[in-house]
Amino acid sequence: MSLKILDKEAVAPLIEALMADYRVVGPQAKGSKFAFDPITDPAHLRLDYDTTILPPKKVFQPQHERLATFTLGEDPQVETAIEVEPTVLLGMHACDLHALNLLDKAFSEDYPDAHYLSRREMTLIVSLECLEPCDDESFCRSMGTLEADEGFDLHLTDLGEAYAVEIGTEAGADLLAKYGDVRDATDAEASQKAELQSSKIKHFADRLNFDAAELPSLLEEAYDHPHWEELEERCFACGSCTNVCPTCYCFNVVDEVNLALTEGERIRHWDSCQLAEFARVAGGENFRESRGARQRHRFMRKGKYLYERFGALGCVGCGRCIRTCPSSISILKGFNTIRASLR
Amino acid sequence: MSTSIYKPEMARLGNVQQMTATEKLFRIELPKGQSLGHDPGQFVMLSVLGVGEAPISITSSPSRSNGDFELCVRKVGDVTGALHAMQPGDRLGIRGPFGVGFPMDSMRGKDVLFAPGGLGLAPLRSLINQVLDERDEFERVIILYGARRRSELLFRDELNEWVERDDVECLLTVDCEDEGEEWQPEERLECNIGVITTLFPEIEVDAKNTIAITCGPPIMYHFVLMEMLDKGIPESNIYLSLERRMKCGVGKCGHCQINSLYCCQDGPVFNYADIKGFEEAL
Amino acid sequence: MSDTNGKPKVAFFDFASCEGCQLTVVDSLQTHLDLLDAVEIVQFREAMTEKGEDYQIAFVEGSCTREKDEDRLFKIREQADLVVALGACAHTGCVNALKNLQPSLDEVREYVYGDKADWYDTYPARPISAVIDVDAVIPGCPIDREEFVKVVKNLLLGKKPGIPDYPVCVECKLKENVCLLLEGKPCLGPVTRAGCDAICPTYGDGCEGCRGYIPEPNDNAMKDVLDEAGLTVEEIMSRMTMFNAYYGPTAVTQEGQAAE
Amino acid sequence: MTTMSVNVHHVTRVEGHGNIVVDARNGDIKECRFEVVEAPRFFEAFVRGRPYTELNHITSRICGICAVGHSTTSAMATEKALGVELTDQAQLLRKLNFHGEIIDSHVLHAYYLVAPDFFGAGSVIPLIDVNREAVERALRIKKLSGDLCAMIGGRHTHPCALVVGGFTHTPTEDELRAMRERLVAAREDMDASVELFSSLDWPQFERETEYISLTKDDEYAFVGGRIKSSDGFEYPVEDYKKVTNEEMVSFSTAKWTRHNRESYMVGALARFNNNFDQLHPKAKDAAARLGMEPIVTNPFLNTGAQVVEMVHCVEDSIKIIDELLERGVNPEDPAEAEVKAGEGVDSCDVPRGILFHHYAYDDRGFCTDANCIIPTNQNMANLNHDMQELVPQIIDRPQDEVRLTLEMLVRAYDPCISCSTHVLTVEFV
Ligand SMILES: Cc1cc2nc3c(=O)[nH]c(=O)nc-3n(C[C@H](O)[C@H](O)[C@H](O)COP(=O)(O)OP(=O)(O)OC[C@H]3O[C@@H](n4cnc5c(N)ncnc54)[C@H](O)[C@@H]3O)c2cc1C
Ligand code: SF4
Ligand code: SF4
Ligand code: SF4
Repeated sequence: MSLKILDKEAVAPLIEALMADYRVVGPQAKGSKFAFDPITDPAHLRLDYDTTILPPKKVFQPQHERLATFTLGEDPQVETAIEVEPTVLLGMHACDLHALNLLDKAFSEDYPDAHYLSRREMTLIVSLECLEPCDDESFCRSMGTLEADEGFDLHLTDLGEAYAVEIGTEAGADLLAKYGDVRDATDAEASQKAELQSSKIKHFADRLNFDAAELPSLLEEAYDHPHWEELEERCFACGSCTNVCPTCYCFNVVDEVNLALTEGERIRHWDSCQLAEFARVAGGENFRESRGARQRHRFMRKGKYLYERFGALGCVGCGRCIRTCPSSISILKGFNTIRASLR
Repeated sequence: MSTSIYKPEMARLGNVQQMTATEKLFRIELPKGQSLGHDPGQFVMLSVLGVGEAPISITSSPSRSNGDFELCVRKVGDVTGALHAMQPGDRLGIRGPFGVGFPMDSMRGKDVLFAPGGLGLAPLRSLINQVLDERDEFERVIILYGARRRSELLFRDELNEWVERDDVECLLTVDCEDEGEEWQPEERLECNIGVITTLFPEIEVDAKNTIAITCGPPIMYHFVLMEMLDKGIPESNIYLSLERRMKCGVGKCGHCQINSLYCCQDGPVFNYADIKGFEEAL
Repeated sequence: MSDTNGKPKVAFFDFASCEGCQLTVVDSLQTHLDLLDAVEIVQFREAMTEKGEDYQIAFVEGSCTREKDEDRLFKIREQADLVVALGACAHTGCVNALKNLQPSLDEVREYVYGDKADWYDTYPARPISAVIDVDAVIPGCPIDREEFVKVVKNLLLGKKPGIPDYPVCVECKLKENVCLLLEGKPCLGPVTRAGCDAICPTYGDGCEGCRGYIPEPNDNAMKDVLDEAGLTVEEIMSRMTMFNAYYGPTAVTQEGQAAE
Repeated sequence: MTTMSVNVHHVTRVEGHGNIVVDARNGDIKECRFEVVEAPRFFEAFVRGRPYTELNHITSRICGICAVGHSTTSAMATEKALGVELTDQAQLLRKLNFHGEIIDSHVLHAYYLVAPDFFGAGSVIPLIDVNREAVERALRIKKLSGDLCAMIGGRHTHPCALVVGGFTHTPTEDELRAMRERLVAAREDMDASVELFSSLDWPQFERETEYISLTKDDEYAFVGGRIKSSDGFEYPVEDYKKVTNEEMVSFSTAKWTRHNRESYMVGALARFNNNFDQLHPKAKDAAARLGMEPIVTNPFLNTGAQVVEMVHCVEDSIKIIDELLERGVNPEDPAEAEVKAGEGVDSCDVPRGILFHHYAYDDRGFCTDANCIIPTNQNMANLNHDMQELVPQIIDRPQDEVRLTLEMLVRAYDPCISCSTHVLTVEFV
């Protein structure tokens, strides 16, 4: 399909039009940072955002989500609750797109998760080409997630006055046809876009001191590495690193009832392997007792376990966990430290 | 895309039997006489609506199912506490069966050694009874069972039956006798005093031809594994059933992860050779 | 737990406190008027004249600050099946325990009451768990309305109260707040027990630790982080004792002081 | 010969503990006093050694009902000590927040604590059966005022965003607009409240006394101002000790104060009497409907004055929001304090009356001395004098009625006794 051009002036009207039929979610300012939130005013959209506090996974797996409702009493009944709205998700960066592809695998393999997948199916993704690193903490180039090659319906590249729009799916093409005021790209615009894309790599530093493909085998050797003890000293076990990670999807499920104890809801909440009680079982046994062991588990999931399961690394190099950690723990430095000491 | 893997089937609680001070045996009937269709070693996610869900091993064996199944549950917290307060006829939610059960096929034609400790008998009972119902398929059947006290021995009638049977070698032990508890002679099972490992010297095994299976609290299976290995049983002939926190049962929630493995999907029954290197497993 | 009409009888008591937690209970009626259908309140001095001595659940607000408080606490313990510490004063001693940090309690009395100091009986402020066994706590200064209602429901269901063991940062992140520490503002969120829905950071004010610390707080890392936020050693010590003076200037001494 | 002794231990439905001890033999009153037996908490002593940033959050914990009042007054005293200037926006938000607390506290007092007496109900809970509409209205007003406080300070009880220099959080214009709509809608509830309270049969009792409050030139004073006495005195707040000469009485943990006469009254009625002219016209209307015209000398009508102030605060809140919206609301950080040695006093007229906080700081910004003078303390002597005069007038009535009338008098004063457990005059260096 051919490349389209969307003038920047046409963005607000496009969003306005979309808002009539969809929940439109996009990056907006939140204090000094940014967050993906439903757009109430097109002027609030900030496609120039650096990164968001939480990744867009919350659109597909909300922080708190109803899985079922039930009645109590003599003959209790359960109803599945699937909370989904037609949504357009605007402005996803490539790293987050890679992460989403991984979540898709996690939620569809073996036992497909209807809650996640329904939202996924009802959401159109309009991603955005990263031409510059979002900030100093990201290392997408090293993790091979700098390019958005699949998973989007539409993909935008900033040409200055306008966006070049790549069409990824038929649904994307339909959306554009129905709501967008676009035209075909000229040859000049097409080559400008190609040029931007091919030359951008020089702006991105390769911050991992080795090939990311080495990670699974490197971490295999690093199970008893002293680095975990160092993290033991510094980590708070606050779970921020996993909550902000676009590929973390662990959860807890709890029942909530009304005061009359006649009905209730089963709610899924985000959970974190960093929290002390995550792996504790009845009787008090905790299979990941120390903060260091829990940090090791996080590193292993990012660099090894998810790869073994899904064929893609669990870290996309977005840098969020590094930015957010109150103790300035950096997974990137961690990988580099381990590698330097072992190989 | 509207059936949720998290939606429990509402089942009916049948007979409830108090087994010890803290354990009860629950018979559960699925609607419309459906059968659970499980393998020994698998588990269900049991819901008490309003309280929550917990993974529980199916303790009855498929060979003895009349459409219903049994769970043996210790009261330790919210869900198990609420279950213990329920009456026959009450409704509870069931999802499953989930997980990988015991390797019946690789056990056929071999000697089998079962060494459960305490509540670890619950999942193993499903397998033991299945084996006994197909007794001809197996060579020797050895059961070594230990509990902390005599009053904590589970399934006493069946233990008695196994002790009595000529084609089963069943030895029992308790860590120590209950204080001030008098037992009627007919209830009084023949028991060794001491931890479960004290039973191992009592038996001879044909190590290479034996499949050994254990389940119990971590401190117990640690030592049991050492005994099994001491007897020369090959690592790949040893299986254990593990317990982890679980919130979904279907490999998503992450709680039960043991290094790279998910206890709910890759287990709960594991081959020792596959997990012996995993610090988080043992 | 319940008597013939099926509703458990509950009573509220107060000791040294600002009574803000009891008020929060009253405020919870704005959104949960059905609380009154779920339990029968037989004693609540702040809100009602009626006084019943037959109750199963006692909610106790306030710290124990003098010997004569102890007898009242013993009586409550004797009558109630469940004693719930309501709010920080009862849970950790709250700011009342700041007086314990003063060099001399006699001087403290004199400073406030002058030559009449002798009329005022006092000893170091303590959480009620230092005097009687407590079955559950609802942390916070003041308690969180929704958490109070949640605990009541859990007790009605026979469950554990359900107070989180994890730190405030969890709730703060899930709300997608901009982290204050990243903006160089002090915050005790990483070591403080969650359950308040991170209300202070949400409103731009660093956590002051009013809910007490999590079971294994990383004390040293907290001090390092506050140091980086520009606090002096005295300011760090002060921050860490503001609501937790009873336990001294280290979060670790509170270990084992689990909510449940 | 009548021998009668009324001893009501722990008067209920007041915030704190108090005992009434009336001992009348042969018509003589042996003892008649309101005791404060609340466990003393020693705030002034233990804030010494704490950094200035903590002071208003610690002293907020003096009282759960007037937390905004303590927090605001404390922050203002610290700001004076350290020379911090607030922006106009922050000043407006402080006032708005304060109105929220006045409404909240007054609705709690008038509806939950006083009204049950008139309906023969032991509390607001059985009142639901007697007058559900009134209870629901009270809950609605309380929710509105609580939400108003929370919108600015984060929560009503112990506001987190209220700090030295202003606020750590700014409400959005959308939030302010939504709040304005709710305040406008609340006029109906205000009207119904005036209706309800003007229908009540207040006990007949008059005793003239001195009324002390804050006053300002341009508005009905709550946040800051000068001290004003109905006996014709005015002082800057720094001279608060001229008014509050405190004395200790053996049976009470609260201290008593006196000024021109043997006692004075503070609170809604004192403000009403001193600053009536500055009330919003709608509030003056309400006063007329309640049959109140200054100077009102029946202390039971303190509750009436509270209803009038509720109306005033709803109207003035709408006005403040309009002003904020007109100026445009910008998120702003609190004004920075320059850490230095200093001393500061300031005052607010909180729901129960005039409140003073007075601090001294060392050059690191740590508190070295503190004094807080709380309204309930100031009322304590006046309440006791009222009782001395009221008891002979009603002593012939049945004992239960005497007891109830005295309890009602105590409640009319709205004594916030947890805060009243205080204090000594301190020499500042
Ligand atoms: C595959 C599998 C099979 C199982 N089979 C059986 C079986 O056949 N029979 C059986 O009885 N059990 C079995 N279990 C164990 C059972 O799942 C647990 O006992 C059950 O989940 C407990 O749930 P609960 O809600 O009753 O307890 P919870 O309320 O979750 O608490 C249980 C206990 O855990 C501890 N605990 C929980 N949370 C905390 C915390 N935050 N801090 C400190 N301690 C805490 C406490 O000691 C508490 O009493 C099995 C588990 C697995 C994984
Ligand atoms: S964010 Fe940092 S401190 Fe918190 S759990 Fe992760 S690594 Fe530990
Ligand atoms: S591990 Fe950190 S850098 Fe990697 S994807 Fe997760 S949050 Fe981003
Ligand atoms: S603001 Fe405080 S509570 Fe929130 S994430 Fe940062 S440190 Fe944690």
